[in-house]
Amino acid sequence: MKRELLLDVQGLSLTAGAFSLQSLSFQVHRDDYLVIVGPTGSGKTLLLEALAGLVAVEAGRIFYQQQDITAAPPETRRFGFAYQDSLLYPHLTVRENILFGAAVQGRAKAPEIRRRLTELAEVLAIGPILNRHPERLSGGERQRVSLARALLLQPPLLLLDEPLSALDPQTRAGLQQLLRHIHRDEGVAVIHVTHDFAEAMHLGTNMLLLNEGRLWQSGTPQELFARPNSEYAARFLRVENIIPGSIRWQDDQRWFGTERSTRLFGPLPEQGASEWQVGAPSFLAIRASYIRLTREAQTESGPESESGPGPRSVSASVPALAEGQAKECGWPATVTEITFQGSYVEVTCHAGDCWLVHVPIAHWRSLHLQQGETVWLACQVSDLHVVPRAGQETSMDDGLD
Amino acid sequence: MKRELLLDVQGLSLTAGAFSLQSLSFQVHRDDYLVIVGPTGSGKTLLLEALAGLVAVEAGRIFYQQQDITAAPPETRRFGFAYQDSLLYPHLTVRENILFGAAVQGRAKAPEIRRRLTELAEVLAIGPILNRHPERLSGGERQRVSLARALLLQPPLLLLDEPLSALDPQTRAGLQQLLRHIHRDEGVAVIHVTHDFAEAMHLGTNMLLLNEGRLWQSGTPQELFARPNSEYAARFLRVENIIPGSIRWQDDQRWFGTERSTRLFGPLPEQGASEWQVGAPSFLAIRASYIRLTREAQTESGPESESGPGPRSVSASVPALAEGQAKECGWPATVTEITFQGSYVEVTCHAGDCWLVHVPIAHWRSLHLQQGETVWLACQVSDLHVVPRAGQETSMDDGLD
Amino acid sequence: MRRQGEPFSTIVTLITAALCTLLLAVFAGLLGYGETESIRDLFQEPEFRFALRLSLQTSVAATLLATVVAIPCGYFLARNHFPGKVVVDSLLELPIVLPPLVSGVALLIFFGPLLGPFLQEAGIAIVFTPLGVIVAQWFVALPLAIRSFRQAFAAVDPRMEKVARTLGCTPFQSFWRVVLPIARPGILGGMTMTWARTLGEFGATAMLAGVTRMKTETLPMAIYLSMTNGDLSFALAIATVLLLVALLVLTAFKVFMRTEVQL
Amino acid sequence: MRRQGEPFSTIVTLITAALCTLLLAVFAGLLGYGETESIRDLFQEPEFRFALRLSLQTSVAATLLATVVAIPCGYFLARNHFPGKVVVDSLLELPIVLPPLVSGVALLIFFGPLLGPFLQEAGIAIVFTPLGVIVAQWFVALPLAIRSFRQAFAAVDPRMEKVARTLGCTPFQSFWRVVLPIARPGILGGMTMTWARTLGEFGATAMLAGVTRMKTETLPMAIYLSMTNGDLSFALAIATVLLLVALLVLTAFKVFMRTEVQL
Amino acid sequence: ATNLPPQGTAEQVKPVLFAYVGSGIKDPMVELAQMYETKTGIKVEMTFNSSGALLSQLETSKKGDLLLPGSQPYVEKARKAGLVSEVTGPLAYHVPVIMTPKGNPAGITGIRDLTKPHVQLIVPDLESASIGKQALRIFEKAGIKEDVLKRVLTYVETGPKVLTTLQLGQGNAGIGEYSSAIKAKDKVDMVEIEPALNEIEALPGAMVTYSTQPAAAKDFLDFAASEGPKVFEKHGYKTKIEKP
Ligand SMILES: Nc1ncnc2c1ncn2[C@@H]1O[C@H](COP(=O)(O)OP(=O)(O)OP(=O)(O)O)[C@@H](O)[C@H]1O
Ligand SMILES: Nc1ncnc2c1ncn2[C@@H]1O[C@H](COP(=O)(O)OP(=O)(O)OP(=O)(O)O)[C@@H](O)[C@H]1O
Ligand code: MOO
Ligand SMILES: [Mg+2]
Ligand SMILES: [Mg+2]
Repeated sequence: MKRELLLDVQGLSLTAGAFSLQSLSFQVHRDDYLVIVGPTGSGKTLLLEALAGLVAVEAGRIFYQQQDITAAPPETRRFGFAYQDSLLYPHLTVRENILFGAAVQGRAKAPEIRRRLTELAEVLAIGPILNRHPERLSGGERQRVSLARALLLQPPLLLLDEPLSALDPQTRAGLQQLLRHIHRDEGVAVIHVTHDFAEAMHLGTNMLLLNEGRLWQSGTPQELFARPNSEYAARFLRVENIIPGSIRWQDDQRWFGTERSTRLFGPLPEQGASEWQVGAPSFLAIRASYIRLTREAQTESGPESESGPGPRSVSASVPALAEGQAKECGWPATVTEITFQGSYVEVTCHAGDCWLVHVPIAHWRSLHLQQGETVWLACQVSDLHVVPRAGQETSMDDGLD
Repeated sequence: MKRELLLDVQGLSLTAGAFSLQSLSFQVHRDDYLVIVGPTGSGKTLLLEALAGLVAVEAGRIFYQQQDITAAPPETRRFGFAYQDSLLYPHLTVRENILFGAAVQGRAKAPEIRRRLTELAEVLAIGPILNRHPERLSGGERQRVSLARALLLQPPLLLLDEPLSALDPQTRAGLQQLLRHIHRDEGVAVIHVTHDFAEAMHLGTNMLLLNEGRLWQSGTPQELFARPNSEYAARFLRVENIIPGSIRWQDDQRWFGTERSTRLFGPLPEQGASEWQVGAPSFLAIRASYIRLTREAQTESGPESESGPGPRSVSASVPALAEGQAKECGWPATVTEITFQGSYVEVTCHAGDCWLVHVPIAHWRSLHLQQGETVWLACQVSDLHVVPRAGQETSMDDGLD
Repeated sequence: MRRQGEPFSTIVTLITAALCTLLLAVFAGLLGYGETESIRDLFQEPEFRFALRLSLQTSVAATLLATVVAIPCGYFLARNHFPGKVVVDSLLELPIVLPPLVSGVALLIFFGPLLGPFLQEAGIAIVFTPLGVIVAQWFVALPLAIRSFRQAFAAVDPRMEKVARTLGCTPFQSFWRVVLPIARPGILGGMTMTWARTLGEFGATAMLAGVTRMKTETLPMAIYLSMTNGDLSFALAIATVLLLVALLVLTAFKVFMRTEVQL
Repeated sequence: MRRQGEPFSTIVTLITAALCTLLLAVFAGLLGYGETESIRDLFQEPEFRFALRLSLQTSVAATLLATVVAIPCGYFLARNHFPGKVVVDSLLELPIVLPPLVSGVALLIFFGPLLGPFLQEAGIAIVFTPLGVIVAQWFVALPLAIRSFRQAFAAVDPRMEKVARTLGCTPFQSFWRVVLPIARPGILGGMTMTWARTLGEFGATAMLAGVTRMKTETLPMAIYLSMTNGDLSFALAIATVLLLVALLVLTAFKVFMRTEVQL
Repeated sequence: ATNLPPQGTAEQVKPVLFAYVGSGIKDPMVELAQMYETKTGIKVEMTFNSSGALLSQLETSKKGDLLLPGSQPYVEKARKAGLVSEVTGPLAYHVPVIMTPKGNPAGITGIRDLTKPHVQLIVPDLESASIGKQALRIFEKAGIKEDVLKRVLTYVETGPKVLTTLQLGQGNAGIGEYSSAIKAKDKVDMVEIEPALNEIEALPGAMVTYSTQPAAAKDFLDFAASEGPKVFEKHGYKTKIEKP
């Protein structure tokens, strides 16, 4: 089955006050759940509003099912739309709120609309509150009503601006499940702005990272989290280990040499290799959960800790291709801090650089680790991910650490 | 060093509209970082406002350093206070906002105040924006200014109402670090309302769970997450596995027998054993990250899967005390779903009941698991946690799942 | 938050109470001077009854017309920013400055020599007719309506409209079905003020519509004529009726329409 | 969001433009009838200059006094809910209903027979004095100020005050340092309306303060007296000055105070 | 007076006359108009206002048939401006009198008493209101202008307001019109001004030059001239004056 292209955004630009969205291009297919992340003020809301036709586009085109809708007024687009604060109409009951779109068309009493309402009320579990007024509803109820309102006329595309961010985790989890259901079972394409990366991961099939009105990176959520394309993206996406260093050349392969501890990691996977000139200052970016912590080296190559001052001292394991398994590289480190985090333990290790490792509780039990002990860290060579170091170019915004 | 008791709340009750806080009691010591969680509308904001003296208390007492401040007006309490939406004064510059409290006392120009401002500006990295007006600040900047304003007069106690919830994760992480610094290094006791459990875990030394105006549970965050005291708490705190069953008696010990699969888990740790009558309907509550998933049984007792229909068929391993290690119990299960979640893989397993297990990425690599495969689940006996089943009593609120 | 005996909140309450007392005393003085027993007789007089009916009819009509104009104007001013807005703003406030008598003259000039011939052709008579009463009241009360409505519209989150647009509303529909109902309390509050102003209007009305018995004579004019003829207590009796009618209608309207006010 | 040629937004703009045009036409008609060349001469006349000065002085004084009273009242009404509020609300709106002439009578009764003896003992003369001008203007314009301020205060998030309290403010300080500055644009806007009303006030003023030349004669009275004398074009010349002064002052005030209005 | 049949013949449209009438003479004029309507079936619509306002209305609207302001000077003014032609009358006279609160607490007996130091005088504006203008001439004639003006408590904008003000307890003397003093005789006392010093104005009627039905207007004026004095007298106006 060929994937149906629903929305095709080409070079969309617009200005609002001092801010501007700059030449954004991306596509949304019918089976996509597109998650948009980005720092405060990066233009996420503005982008959604532009897609819905609520702000005028200055340059670029938006195609919907091959039709140019760049200048179409919002009421002709019929995309579902929901803001973070649900914005229910205080003068209408919950039922009237949901039926609003149908009422505008004079179809509020049509049998198919009634059926749809009953169906939505069931799925969203809002049957009992249909006759109440919005003011006294809980946050979760409000959001569900807001979703029902947006979904009533079966929009093929749902635009959601941080719809779950004001809710407690339990309510949020329930609504996430619901959104997933709407996406999968009702066949609605969704574009969803969120600040919650777990949510992005959980729901998204695709993801955009916006920053300062520009599309910074796009791909699957997994790609973005595992392989941010820049220091900014790595920091924004909370990659815990961002180790400065540069690209080295050894044994006819590219390696990453750390700056502080002069340790080599690699050989680097071929991804993006062409961009990487030997000597280019860069960062090794790897998530804390991608690093395995054990009491002793488990790979074939033993722990050869030579953190001497020599300029090219190779300390990372250079394993021959292991039996069937992906190549790993490992290195020793000293535990400096242990923080219990509920579902995992955050272990801070020092090995010239500072490494954060997340050890799941269930595994932690068997480690019996103490501060000051030496452990063996390991990660898969294919997880080694290098991003360019851009000097002062990319600002770190609000990052305080 | 004896811990200094700062705040002693005894049976605090108050009514606002149709809602009421009912007889809350808890203590805050000088080195505490108290996190308050609870569903929307559970009275968290109201509680903070009551502590600050912003709403009148109807019954109960609040003692601050042994003094009864129940009826003291807020301006005499001098607790720092910050709302989620920072509420900076639009008519003042950032500097004037921060100096507001000092200006009220006519001390805005005092040398010690100037010093304090410089210091705060440095710590909070707001030096460059001191002369700007609030309206154009980013969310992170606004929050930092709001904190600076609350901190200027060195309050011994800081009350924060969801101060970080509107921020993107990067900004949030920066501010979390900052709050931790203020708490640890400036010796400020903090009461912090949040919806973010990771934040609660990261920052809190103590935690309260509020629901419907009542104190549902208190303890360290770790305690609450690992050992919620009720089905409601377990669901609210997102314990992934809440398996229905009842208490059984076997070999002179208490066990938990599941309802659907008639499997036995135990022997149960002695915690709260007195409450547990044999036969009492209850839940086994265990977090997904507390369960270890392996390809084969790793405990002594092999996988003895007897999920037959017999009423008392014992399938859980009944291990003799293992060598030095805590007792474990394990059971086989079939993998039905695998979801990649960024820093871990969520594996849904079926073994009569449905079990969710979180496997960290770094460990996942070596498993090469496929849907339909049979795996071995194991958890420590000390992690087995049983909560009562309350019938219809505790409502599930917004829970949709 | 408010504690008993907090000096500031006490003072604020006291000032409000004092003002209410002052108003009550002033109105009471009025009642005291009027021959209250004559109020019953008043209702026997056809001239008074006519004036009362005309006052109510024209003030309601003028209020509705002012509302119809002030709603788009208020909405425009609440949502648009443009160079020179401050001048437009002041211009729309000017009719408040003019003594009603002068407003009346201006209207008389406008609807007489200036527009009169055209109106006559169209068969519309404004000068010295009940229609003129409505026009004069409308003109004088309009600025109050515009300012009130503008404040009410400005308080409606524009995103409420945006959501309506995505639900299939044209700009007009989103205004009609969303903005207007949400701004309702403010609109109704503004309308009460507008109505109060039209009900008491005298100077402009007398000038444009004349004070013709049983034709264009409203209650304020009846009061004026009685006063001019030395019949002060009769004038005050009418004024008392005017006050009571206004108090009744205002309160009933607010209760009935459930404006922001709590009972 | 606004697209060129969207019918609704076009209509709204057109209605506003039409109203502005109407007002301009009405005022222009006024100017056309006044002897514009005589305006220059007007300023030579000491009596006119006195009236202009007195008008400005009293209207400013009355506006300030109205502001002082309306601020606590508006705040009280914005923040408190109590049984019977709807009646208090209507009571405070009543002075709008009364024709100014009647308000004047009521004030004269109140400050004359009722309160006169006490005031005299205290050495305060209100009846037939410039002070009476201020009192009358104050009374008539007060309800407008209260309603405006109340709307402005209601729009200030009460949590702004709560934060101020935790920063060491007493209730009064939090009002003075936080609520008032934040409500400033609404307060200033309400003050312009109040001032406009006091500037144009005539009926109540004439009753309470009399129309003694060079003593209690304000511009509206000068206009009225000229008109009484049958001297319409002279009256209109004064009215023109009144209009221009008002337009100038209103606009300048708004620009200077940077109220919500954009230039 | 024309002898129009009491009931209009066939469906003949009755003319309706429009008159500007000084608000001070409302009552007699209403009666007069009713008499005329009974007699001829012609309705006379009247608008009441202060005389100056009436002139302004007439001048700007350029409509109507009749002008019956409070006193002679307004008619003069209107004639000069070409607003009225035909003038008839007087229907009655506008006679200034001294009004005092009941019991005459200041003990006023004549115009010269107004200079006494304890007098608090209420007068209509001396330049605008017609009674005020008359009063000024009286003071000048009596040679007490300076002294009397020192006793003025306040000026008011129209004649009738003097009465209102006195009734509200302000002042102990005022200059008002004879008929209003008569009408309010249970509220104020009246002291007549010495005929030798008094300044009396006639109350005329006039026809508006813009009138579209001059014949009917003229007819009413004639009727008013003949019947008016009787009606006015009934309402307390002086219709005959003793020449000094
Ligand atoms: N109508 C407007 N006029 C002026 N500036 C605007 C307007 N709309 C948006 N902006 C500015 O555009 C920028 C982007 O705003 P937007 O609301 O899209 O950010 P966002 O990514 O949604 O942020 P958040 O995560 O805080 O919701 C902000 O700096 C905002 O101030
Ligand atoms: N002044 C008031 N009058 C009436 N009801 C009130 C008042 N203040 C709070 N409430 C009610 O009290 C309940 C608790 O409110 P509160 O704001 O403390 O909840 P919360 O736990 O902070 O919720 P959230 O997570 O949404 O911030 C709510 O149902 C709210 O509607
Ligand atoms: O008719 Mo007048 O001008 O009131 O004396
Ligand atoms: Mg946004
Ligand atoms: Mg809250």
